[in-house]
Amino acid sequence: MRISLKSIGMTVKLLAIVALSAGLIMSPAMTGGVQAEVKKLKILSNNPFSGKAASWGFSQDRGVGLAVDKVNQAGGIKINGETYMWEKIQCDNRYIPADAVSCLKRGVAQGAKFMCTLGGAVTKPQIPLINKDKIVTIAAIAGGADFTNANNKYLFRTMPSADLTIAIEGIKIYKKLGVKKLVLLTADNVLGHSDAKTLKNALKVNKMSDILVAEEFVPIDTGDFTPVLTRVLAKNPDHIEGGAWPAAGLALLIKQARELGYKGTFTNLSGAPKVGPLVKIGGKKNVEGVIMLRLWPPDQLPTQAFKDYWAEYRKLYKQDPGANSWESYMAFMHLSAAVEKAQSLDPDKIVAVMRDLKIVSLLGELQLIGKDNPLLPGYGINNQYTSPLPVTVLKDGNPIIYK
Amino acid sequence: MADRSILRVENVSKNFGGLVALSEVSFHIEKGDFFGLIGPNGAGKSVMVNVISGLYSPNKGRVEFDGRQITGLRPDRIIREGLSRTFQHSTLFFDLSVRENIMMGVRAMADMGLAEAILGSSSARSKDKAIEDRSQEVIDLLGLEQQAEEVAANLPYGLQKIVAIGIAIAPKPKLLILDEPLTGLVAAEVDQVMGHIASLNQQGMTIFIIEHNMRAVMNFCSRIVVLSFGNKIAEGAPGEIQRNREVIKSYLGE
Amino acid sequence: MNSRLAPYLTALAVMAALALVPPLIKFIAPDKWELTAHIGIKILLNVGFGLCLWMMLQAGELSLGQGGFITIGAYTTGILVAKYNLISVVWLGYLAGALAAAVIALMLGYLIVHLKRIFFLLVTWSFAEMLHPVLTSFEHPFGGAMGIIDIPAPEGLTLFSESWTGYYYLALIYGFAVLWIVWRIAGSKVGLITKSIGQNDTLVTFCGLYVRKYKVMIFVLGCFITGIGGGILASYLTAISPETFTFFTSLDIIMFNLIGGMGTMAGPIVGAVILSGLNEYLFAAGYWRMVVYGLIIIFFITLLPGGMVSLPAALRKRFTRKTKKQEVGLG
Amino acid sequence: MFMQMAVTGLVLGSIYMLVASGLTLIYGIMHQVNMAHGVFFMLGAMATYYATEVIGLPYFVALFAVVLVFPIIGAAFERGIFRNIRHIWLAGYMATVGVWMLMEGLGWQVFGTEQKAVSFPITGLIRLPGGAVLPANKLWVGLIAIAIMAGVYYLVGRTALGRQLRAVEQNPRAAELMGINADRAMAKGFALGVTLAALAGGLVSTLYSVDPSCGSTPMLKAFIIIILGGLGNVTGSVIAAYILGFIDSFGGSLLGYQAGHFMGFGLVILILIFKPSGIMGDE
Repeated sequence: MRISLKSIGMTVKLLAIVALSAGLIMSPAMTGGVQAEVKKLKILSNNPFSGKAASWGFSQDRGVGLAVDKVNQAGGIKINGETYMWEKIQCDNRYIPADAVSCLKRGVAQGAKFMCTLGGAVTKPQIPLINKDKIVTIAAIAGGADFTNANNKYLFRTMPSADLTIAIEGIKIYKKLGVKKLVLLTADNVLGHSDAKTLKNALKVNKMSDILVAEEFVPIDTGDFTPVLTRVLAKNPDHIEGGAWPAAGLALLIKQARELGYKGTFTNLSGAPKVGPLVKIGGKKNVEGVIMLRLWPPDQLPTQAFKDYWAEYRKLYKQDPGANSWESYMAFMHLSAAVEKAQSLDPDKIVAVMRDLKIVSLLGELQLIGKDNPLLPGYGINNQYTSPLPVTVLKDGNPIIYK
Repeated sequence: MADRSILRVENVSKNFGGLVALSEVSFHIEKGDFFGLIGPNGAGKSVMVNVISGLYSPNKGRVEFDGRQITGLRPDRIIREGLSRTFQHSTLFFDLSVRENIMMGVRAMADMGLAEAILGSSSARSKDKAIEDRSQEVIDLLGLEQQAEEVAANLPYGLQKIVAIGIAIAPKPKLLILDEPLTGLVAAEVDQVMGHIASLNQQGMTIFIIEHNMRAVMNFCSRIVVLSFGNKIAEGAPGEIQRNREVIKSYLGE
Repeated sequence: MNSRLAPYLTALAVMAALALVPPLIKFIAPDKWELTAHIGIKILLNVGFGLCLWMMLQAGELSLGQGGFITIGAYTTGILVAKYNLISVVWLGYLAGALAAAVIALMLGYLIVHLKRIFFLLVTWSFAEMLHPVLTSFEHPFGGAMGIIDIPAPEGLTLFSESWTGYYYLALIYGFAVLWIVWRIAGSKVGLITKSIGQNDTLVTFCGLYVRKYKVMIFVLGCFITGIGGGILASYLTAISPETFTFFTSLDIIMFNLIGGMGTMAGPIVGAVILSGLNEYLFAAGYWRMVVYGLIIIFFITLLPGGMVSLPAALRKRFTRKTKKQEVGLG
Repeated sequence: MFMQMAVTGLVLGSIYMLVASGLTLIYGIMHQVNMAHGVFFMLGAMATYYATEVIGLPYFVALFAVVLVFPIIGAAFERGIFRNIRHIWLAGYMATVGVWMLMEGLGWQVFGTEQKAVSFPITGLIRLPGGAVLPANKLWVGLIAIAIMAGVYYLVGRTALGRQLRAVEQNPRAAELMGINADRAMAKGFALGVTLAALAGGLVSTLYSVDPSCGSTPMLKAFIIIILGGLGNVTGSVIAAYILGFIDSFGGSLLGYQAGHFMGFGLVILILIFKPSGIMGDE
């Protein structure tokens, strides 16, 4: 084998370049982190900041951000006489499960002991790591006992699970509307599939299984639903449950169904889409009468604290807050209070305190339920936040309280 | 057939759509010949070479090489039968050195497997050595020692033509087909290239040359075939061809 | 020094230096170790992917489907070792993943190898895109939209007190194994044939070589190696889903070559180091990531088409030109 | 149901045709696969949104403004980035990817993550025989798409600009010898393609929603179409657009969404393997 002197030189140079670049890349990892006047508690915001789910991600991130600022402005929290300030670090998971795992690994690597995240699809693969590294997590997930159970001690659910929304409120609404032919048309992701499971279970328990005439799953970035609507409308449904959509998806779904002559009713029990874009994109007339959960009408906010929060959010971001912004705000306030009460950074102690701690927040008393609760089968652990759950209906482009 | 012919072209026709490029052309080349193929532009000379070397398959007719029918074979298989060709526009691996260019022609290249290349087994080393030895032989033969490590693109045009011939003769072919090897060369380079070709012929290699340069063809070839508009219009020794009225007519027009 | 051994010794030295990184960082800055390991793992795996593509690029064609082959490797491993527990040894799962990628690459490669340039790019891209609906549609065996979770770490990785170190060394071995294989091929006669095909495949045919065979061979080998990397990634991430490796994964692998430079083997390595390092930092930047990416691509395409490895030469040229101008000005 | 599927297929086909037209034109003239197509679609949609919903212009005036402004934007991109590198196919491809990433990234910064809507001025529902219905806005967008396509045919086939573009397409060097400035002709071609993309964005986005990534799905469809139709073959892409429209409509209605998606790409691979020149290509 013949190797010229030139090629040896090349190889040496090549490897030198590699070594140098590797050093450069890794150097930031090795510098910094010496200044320790104020101790930091880091919470990782592992959320989608781009892509179709970005509006959910920002909503959650901003909710936590407002809470972090609030706690810090009040002087942080004191543990054993030392002051800690919260710091939120962001990581864009693009609503992709593997990216979310990557983000969590990055967060752990950066010293985050707390996390907020959203979406069953992206949370599920993180669970083994959350349990292993004992990351106290507040997450907006709809899925039921798959997430909240005695094995997942560190995972707290900020939003009402599908067991509360679909299985209880949903069935009530269907009964009230007198639904005879129900179609589930939801996103082809984990949230959609888990909603479908919960819905079918709930229908079975209530002996209503025969009303479900079709279930369809389409990708979350679908723009034209006409083909799939043609398929389901052939079954003459009188009610469509659009489960896991952000505003634009739900709006297009409703608009195009109306365009195809659908006269029945709509519910959206788990997506909590923003009303503004929903009305804008769907058209005021089309979205009239859509029933949704977790949304508060801006003029019917129950407490002064919530009104203040709403006003502050509007001032900062020029738009109304989404449901998971105040849900995560409240959950973080609770988490922060628990850390201070535990007087320890030991995750096990913190979560133990969290389960019993009750605080008053935006919507009144906030607490955790789940254990021995007949409504939440199989949870066996108090890791589900509860607060009043509004049912709203769109009237003239505005949400008002249903019933 | 126990004749001395190495290449037999029998009734070969080739159409492109409605265009007839070759019609019923037959000729044969004998071992050791210095055979020429001439004809005006568009006569179908290059098509003929491409049919023989398997780039095109003929619509009709057959090509036999060294007693074996080769029509319909893949080009690389035909080459491995012992037939080499060069291309009209000096075609080389321009970013490779002269030595690497010539190595590419060596027959043993085809035997290298991926695994032995990675592991560098003893069989791979012996094949490597065979390839390197043969390419050195060719370089010596063509007098390219000085330029052996130079990148082909940097060579003067005449030398590029010689390197192309080097690639073609590296596998020790029985028949070497040269498609217009003299195009674009100045007089001194023509002599140099033709000198190499003639000496290859003297060493026993059968040469089949397609050329425009009449002087070179008439000087060196032992037999010549003339094509015009896809038809064979004459065949014979240079002297006969020069006197042939059909040929003169087709070249000069009427 | 024996000239044959020199490159090996250099490589070994660099490898040893990189192998010393974990204890070193754990000693100086233990709290930074996880982040360093995470970035190091990504870089080393990406070096492997980049080199595989570079090897194919030598034959003249550019695949925009490498993300698809990572997916195949990862999914095969995941399905076999996690979802159905058909294979109890994770290492064999990696091998199975690589074989699956190679078999699919063989079938696809045989069909598409006659396509050139943009057509080859588009067909490999379409292939990778087609995987997505397939994976999403079938709960069995692909796990549907949810994908596959709880993919275990390979045996032996438990020897290390924490998995970061284990994966770091695994990725280190992978990266250098790929480097070794690609380097061996590039220096061999097969490498010469590959390079020649990239320059003039007709002439290669008329050297008596069956171009299709070599192109498919390189494509299959590249995908085999990429498939192993997919398996390792599946273990490392512990969960994979149809969206895990996207068009952007494939694009990144091209960009390693683009940013580093395609001319030499150093190109994809440098590119992978820079871009995957940068990528990890840009995660935190969130939505600025796309802007930075776009600017990087445009910068390299328009101002430094030879990639990072051509930077010294480009600077030298710039510098000398300037001094010459000055001389003229002075004269 | 059959009628409805056929109508949906026709509407989708017209929309796809419009989205693909700019892409196929740019490939036809510059032999450049324009990965930034979706971004120009998005910019067109955003421009229309700002002109109508923020400034308050009537919709068609806004569209007209798009037609006036985007040739300049297209020409600027051509001059600034693509002109010097267009002879290297990979550089051209990657540069368009760069523009795509850059502009979409900036889009998220500037426009935010909230989806927006532009409403089409004509509303209502048209009932067709066979129980099928067709929203008036889709009908009009489809008709405008066909009119624009006719315009493109006229422009390329019958005008001086078209002759220049065709000459440059066939042989840029020969075109130069004939006194055509190939650079300028290509800039015009690129500007035309960008304008068509933006126009498609302004029209099609009224049916759906507007956000910084709203161009990616249409672009994916456009790519399938131009490959099926044969790269650069305008007539082929028109036919391919309707084929894909029917695949999505019938496939989506009968087999479900993912099946349609799979079939689209499957067809692309088959076409590329067995007939790379596309359904209308010769050879």
